[in-house]
Amino acid sequence: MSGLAPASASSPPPLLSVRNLSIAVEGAGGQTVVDRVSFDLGEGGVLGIVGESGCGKSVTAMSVLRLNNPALRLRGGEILLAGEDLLRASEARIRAVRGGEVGMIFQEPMTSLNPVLAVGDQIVEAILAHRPIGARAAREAAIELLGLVGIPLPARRVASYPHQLSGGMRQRVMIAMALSCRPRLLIADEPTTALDVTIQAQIIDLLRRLQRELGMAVMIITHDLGLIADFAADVVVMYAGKVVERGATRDLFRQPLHPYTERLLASIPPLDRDVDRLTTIPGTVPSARTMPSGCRFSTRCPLAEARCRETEPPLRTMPGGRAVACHLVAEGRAA
Amino acid sequence: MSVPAPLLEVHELRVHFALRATSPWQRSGTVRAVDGVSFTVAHGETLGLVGESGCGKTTVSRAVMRLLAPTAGRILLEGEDVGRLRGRALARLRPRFQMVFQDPASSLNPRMTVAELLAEPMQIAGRDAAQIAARIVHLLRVVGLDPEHARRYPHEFSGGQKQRIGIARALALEPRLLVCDEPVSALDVSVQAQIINLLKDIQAETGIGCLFVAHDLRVVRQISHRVAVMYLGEIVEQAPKAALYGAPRHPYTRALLSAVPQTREEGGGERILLGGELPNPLDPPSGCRFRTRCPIVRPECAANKPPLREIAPGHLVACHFAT
Amino acid sequence: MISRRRLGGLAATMGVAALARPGILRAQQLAPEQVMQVGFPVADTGTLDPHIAVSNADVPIVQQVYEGLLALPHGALDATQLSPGLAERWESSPDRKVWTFHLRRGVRWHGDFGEFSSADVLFSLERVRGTTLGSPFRGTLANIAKAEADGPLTVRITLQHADVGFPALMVNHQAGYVVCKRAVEQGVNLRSRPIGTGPFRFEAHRARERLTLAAHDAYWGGRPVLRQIVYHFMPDNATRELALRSGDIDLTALPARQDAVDRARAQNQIVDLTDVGNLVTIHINMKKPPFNDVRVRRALAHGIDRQNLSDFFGKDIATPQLSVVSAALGGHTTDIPLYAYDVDRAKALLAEAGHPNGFATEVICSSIDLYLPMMQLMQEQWKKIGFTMNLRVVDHPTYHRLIRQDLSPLVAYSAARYPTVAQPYLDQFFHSAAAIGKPTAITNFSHYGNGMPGIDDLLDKARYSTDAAEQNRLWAEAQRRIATEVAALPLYSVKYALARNRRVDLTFTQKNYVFYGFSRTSRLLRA
Amino acid sequence: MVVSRLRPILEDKGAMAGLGVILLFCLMALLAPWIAPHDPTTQNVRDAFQGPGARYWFGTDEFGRDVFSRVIHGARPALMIGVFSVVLSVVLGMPLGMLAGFVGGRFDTAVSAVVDVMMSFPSLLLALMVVTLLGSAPSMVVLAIGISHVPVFVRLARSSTLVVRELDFVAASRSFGARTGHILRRHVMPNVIGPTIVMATLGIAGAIREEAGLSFLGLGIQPPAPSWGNLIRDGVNAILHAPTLALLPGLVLTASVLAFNIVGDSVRDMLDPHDIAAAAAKRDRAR
Amino acid sequence: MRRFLIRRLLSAIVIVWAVATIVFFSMRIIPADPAEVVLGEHASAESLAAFRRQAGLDQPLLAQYWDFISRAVVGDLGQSLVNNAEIAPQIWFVLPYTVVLAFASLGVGILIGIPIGVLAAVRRNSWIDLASRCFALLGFSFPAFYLGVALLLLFSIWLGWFPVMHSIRFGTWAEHLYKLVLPALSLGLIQAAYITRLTRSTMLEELRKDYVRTALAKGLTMRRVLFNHGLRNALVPIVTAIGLYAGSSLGGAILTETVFNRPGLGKLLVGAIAQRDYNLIQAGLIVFALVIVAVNLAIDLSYGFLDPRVKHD
Repeated sequence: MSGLAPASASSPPPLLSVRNLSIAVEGAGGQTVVDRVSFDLGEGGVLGIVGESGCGKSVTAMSVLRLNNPALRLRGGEILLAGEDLLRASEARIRAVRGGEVGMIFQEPMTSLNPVLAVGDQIVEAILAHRPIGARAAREAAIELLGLVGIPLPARRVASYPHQLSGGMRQRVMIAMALSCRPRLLIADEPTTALDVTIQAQIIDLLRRLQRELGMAVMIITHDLGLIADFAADVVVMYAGKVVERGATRDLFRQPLHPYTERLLASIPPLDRDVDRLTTIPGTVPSARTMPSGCRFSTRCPLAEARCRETEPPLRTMPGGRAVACHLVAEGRAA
Repeated sequence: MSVPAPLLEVHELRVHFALRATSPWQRSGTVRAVDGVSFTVAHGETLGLVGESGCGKTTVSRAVMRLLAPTAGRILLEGEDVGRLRGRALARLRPRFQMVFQDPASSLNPRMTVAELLAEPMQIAGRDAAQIAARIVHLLRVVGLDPEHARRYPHEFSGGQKQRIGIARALALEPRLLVCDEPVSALDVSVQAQIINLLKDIQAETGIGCLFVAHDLRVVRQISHRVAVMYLGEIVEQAPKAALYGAPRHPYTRALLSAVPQTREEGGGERILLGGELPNPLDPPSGCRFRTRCPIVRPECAANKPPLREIAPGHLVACHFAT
Repeated sequence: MISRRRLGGLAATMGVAALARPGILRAQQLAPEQVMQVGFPVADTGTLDPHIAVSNADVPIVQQVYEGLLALPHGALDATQLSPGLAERWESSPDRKVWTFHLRRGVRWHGDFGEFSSADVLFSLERVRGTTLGSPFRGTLANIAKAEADGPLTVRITLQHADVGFPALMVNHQAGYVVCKRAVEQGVNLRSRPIGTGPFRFEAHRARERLTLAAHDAYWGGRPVLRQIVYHFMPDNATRELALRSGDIDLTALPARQDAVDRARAQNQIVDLTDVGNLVTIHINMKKPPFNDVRVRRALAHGIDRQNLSDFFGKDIATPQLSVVSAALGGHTTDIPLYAYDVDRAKALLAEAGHPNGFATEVICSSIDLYLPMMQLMQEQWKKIGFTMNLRVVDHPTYHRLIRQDLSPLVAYSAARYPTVAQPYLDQFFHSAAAIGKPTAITNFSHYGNGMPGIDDLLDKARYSTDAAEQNRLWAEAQRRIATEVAALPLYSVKYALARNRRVDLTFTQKNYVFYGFSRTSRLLRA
Repeated sequence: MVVSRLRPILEDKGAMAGLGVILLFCLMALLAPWIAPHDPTTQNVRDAFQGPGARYWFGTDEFGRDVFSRVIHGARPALMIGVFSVVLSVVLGMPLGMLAGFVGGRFDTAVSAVVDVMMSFPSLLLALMVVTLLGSAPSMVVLAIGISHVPVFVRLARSSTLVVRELDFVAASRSFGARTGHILRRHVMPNVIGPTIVMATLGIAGAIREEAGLSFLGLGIQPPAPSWGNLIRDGVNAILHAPTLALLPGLVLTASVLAFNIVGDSVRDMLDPHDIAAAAAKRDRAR
Repeated sequence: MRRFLIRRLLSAIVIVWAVATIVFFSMRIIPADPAEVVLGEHASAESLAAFRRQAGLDQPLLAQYWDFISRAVVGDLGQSLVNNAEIAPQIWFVLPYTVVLAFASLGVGILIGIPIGVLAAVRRNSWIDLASRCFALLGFSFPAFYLGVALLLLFSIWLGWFPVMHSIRFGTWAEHLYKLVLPALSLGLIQAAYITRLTRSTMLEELRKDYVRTALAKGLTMRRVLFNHGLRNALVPIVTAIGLYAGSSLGGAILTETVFNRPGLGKLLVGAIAQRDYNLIQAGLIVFALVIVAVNLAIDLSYGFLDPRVKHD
């Protein structure tokens, strides 16, 4: 694969650079869940990774902090954080990165918080793991953080347990925890999926505000295309473990190049008008058993040709910083 | 000629749950999950019931299906009060209303083959074996599956296919009312569209009435004729979908619609960000239940409960200030 | 044979001097702590009321606390050698119908119950004779016509029938114990809190753990050497054996098995084998088919291999017995039909009785060590003659209930009776009045004499006979009849094997009590 | 996940060994009269308390009976009581638990209360009481142990039912008009039976152990019939001079209990009773 | 909380009453009575009748029942039928022994079981995991009484390190502890097996949970994640199970007390059953029920401290 261009021409040199990341299920012949994934995220940028369930987006995100299930094994590639390869860093170093330079929030705020510890203690714990300050100061900092993420009465809420908080509040606590050491990068793995739409809007609003105020980079993983359109500057679309398309969000939504991206966008039911029939993508995401040899989308692609089923299209950089993995697009025959 | 009874008429439905403490640290009380909900579904019509989690929409669907006993109110199916029936009398009516569940992984018994799954309702209804076998083939075709699949087990199918099986099973008894409880929320977008299309096709073909419960406003718009919005156990607004989506009157509906992440050209109107969270259903606010989060709240909202009133033909709103 | 006639005279010549006199020891030869640790082979005591206590769990303790008017020799149930107890002397009218006892002065009851007097004796006699208490020894005193006091220190007892052996009943055993009238009147429950005059007084009882006796320093015979006797309840054989080895206890009872005796000896412990104790018999319900056929009963008798039994228990332990009156009792005879061990003869008898292929019967058996091993041996023996005895093993209390409901055709029973002559034993087991099912039932499991000829006539005649020779003749005749009819199968008598470490100096010979007793002078030596 | 389903080979070997041992014990029980070198009740008083040796592999007891033969015959009551008592507790407990879990309400409250009371008591104590009341014939021992284990199966069936009851396929079946009996049979039972089989296998182990405990206290199988428990009890009485009399039968007892436990464990891993719970948990998770 | 406690206390009373009633009536249908135990071979119909009269056993059943219940309510457990001793002091004497044994064996179980269980869960499929599973399997395959016998034989008889039986002389506390070692081990090792297995499986389950990932993502050390997060959560099911097993471990105590000839509630009860001492059996079972009800209540209350989720405010 050649010419890995920066995700956006205007952004500064990448803070995070994922190169040729490949991850497979442990054991010989284990299914490859992430296949040569590459993308960059600049300092202070917002990158969205989008795809349907099982496309490998979460695995990719988890790999940054090496938090994947041990049954998943790295097959190759590197993840550079400001030039340092996290995949090969020492245990101590990766611990320092976790919660230090890189913060992370997860999908389920209910289960992602320890149910038997007060939320304040969980934040304090994160602070103490990285900053050489006393317990008292850490507690002060925790209260401040809770205030920062918009939790009312933070001095009282600091002693609450997760179950005493609503879903939105819990996610705010998660965010406070992830921000406790002012990370340069925040990874948000489906941060609003478990939340109701009104709460979801609050959280995205909060993330957007914090990203601007703190000037940190955010990598947001979601299946919700709307969310990406709303929030991310750049977007990576994944399908069956591979990046199929990459580019600036505005461009990509205005003119999706890859047939998958295009169809995916089309299948979102519109909110502002009625359609008789929704656009669909026939079939289902291939499983390990049914993974086609050529383009992985070929089984469902309306434009697929014989070639698509035989050879895998490389991710080709297009003008304007876009990159697409499709034979037809490369030849200008699609989209 | 008298006006025919609507397919489904729900009147002042209430479902309350008693919470009993199981440890010394808990408290008990009554959750008013559904508190006075009324609506109708006509033959061949789809009513969308939307709301956020905990608003009671699923409870409504389960009460309509008589999987829960209503605390009060009437549920009339073609004029017969299924809310009060029990035992055999209820079983006799069962074939007329069927349900599609949210999670096909849980609603299909993993130990039964597709054929067994589809046969079960018909066996219970006492159909004979030959009839059942023929109908299984037919049903699989209707939902776009290969009759060959009848011998397989649910785990051999993808999520979308499982939901097709679920729909086929719900159709087995040729019901007149289909209650769908979040039938596509467990599915990926691309598959979701397939199922929505399928449901629409079936309705067009059979004229079945449908109560469609979901939290996804996009999906609800595309499948419903009319939409009711629930908040904390009550319906706050109910209208034909064009009216509801085009000119929502209740502040909650407006906020809900504006909170949906927008793609591309949709990105219109001003964002209304609701503060706070859903109140504890054990202890709902007085007066208007939405007042704690309402952007246009006024003191009288705490004192008086706004009635659900018709402000335009077929457009009902429960807000003092809606016009 | 006991010479009853000599008893009175002999007793008159005995005085305090007759008490065993301990050798004089220098102080350093005595152990500094005179506390006797006893490994008591039961789970717990039942009742410590001397007029109720019958079991091996109770009697050895009662015996340390209570006394009678006369005293048996220490460690022996020998009515021929009575010595003064609470009575200093005694005499009878020439017709042996009126007995006068002159009581000891200054005997103090345990605790604060004052001095012993004739009132206590009369009270005790009435207590046993009355029906309220339900003493099992009531029958023993049936011959008493009246008992009266002549001042605080004299008691006169008038009998209905002359009885030369009467003093043997007024001893520190069973009916003869004297209890404290005042204590009972003050509401002391003698079952759990015994008040006696003996050298040791009751101190404490931890149910199922231990019972402690302490020295009664005001004992009329002098201050006891042992300060305390602690009975640790240790029903488990191995535990006791181990405890004796480790020195945790000073003395205990061994299982009635030769190997236990041999091991104790090998461990340099003193083993005391008491004289013949209980006689083990199997009573046959003569009313139940097929046992109502005497040929069947005889076949069973021929099927008994007594050698096998004594092989099992060991030569030191089991002594084969041929008559239902054991060799240890006065009146025993072997001039009876003896059924030699003869499998063929037994089979022939069974065939004759219509069981050429043998037969099977369910027999109820107690699970305790006294019965279960023995019955297993008998089961094997009788299997050889074609009699299949299916054992239904039940726990001991259930056993007692079931056999009293006549539910088992064969009843194994191990017993000894006092006084050690044939009469009480024969009365309780073979008199028709004692037959199971009657209101007066005791332990006549064979129903012998009940609705069939028996030996009631002989027993009634012998009971108050003053002619010893005549008595013996009657008893012998009774044994002959029983043997001929095979109402019961006498098997063997067991000796009790007791063991102590060498520090224990009883100062007398342990002869035929079921368990060790202690005298005022018993002591512990320095190891 | 495919990986987690592939069990390490070592474990399968363990399960196979366990099965082998169980089979061995079954054979032992079936063929006892033919494979035992001596008659288990034949006495040879002069040979009492022989140590283990060529003639008597496990030595002899106080009657000179061959302990090895008695151990072999002891497999009969052990297996019989083990299996029958568990069958009894399953037959009584499973339907009751399913019904209580499914019907709920007062019936459930009542059943649960009784179960709680019974669970409060050590099952050995319950068995002890039953045997005391009814006697210690083998059938009564089966009854005693069986009854004392009923609560375990009631609870298991009830809790599995509570999980299954909430699953949508039960709701679906009810929406077709299915009656309780049909749902219990068709949907609940297949999901309850797996964990029940696991528990039953482990229950056999427990029942064998309990029978031995009862016999050890002298309240189980009564001599001269040999049972492992009363062999140990007899052995303990002779523990000073013939320790193998208690040790060897005890080892055999432990081996059989172990075998059932191993197999029970493997069955548990294979059936993984968590899958229902996992399915239920998954349902709550919106995508 | 007060309402809950009242409800629990009421149900405890009902449980104890039910136990007492069931035991009372069932004890009276058995085919043996204490009179025969006490009077034994000399029992005559007359003396049996007298004994029963004195013990009140000749009263109508309901009268006996009423007498028993009305006394029990005020804490009077009556007297032993066999030796007439007051029952309450007997139970008070043995109860501490059983409680101490239960706690000691639980201590052994926890001290061995939890660390091994945690270690096995962390090093899943390692040799230590394999060893822990072997230990667990062996542990609950060993009948407690047989383990007791084996320990006794090895440590007391062959090696002579520990005393063979319990209560010859009351000694110092050190001596008491010394005598406690073997009984506590023989019960404790078996409990350790249960706790090991339970800890391992709950830890495995907890370690799969999302909050562990969160804790790791915060940059915490593995040890902190294990103990502050994993084990803290795993304690809830572990404590529940320990409570559930409280009954059966007390059952193990029955046999252990018998094997080691150690005073205790279990041994008292077994003896009482053997002697058909109704009053003692009733009293013992009531106390047993009380102990277990108390344990369960304690465990319910402990949730409030172990698991903040059960507290609603």
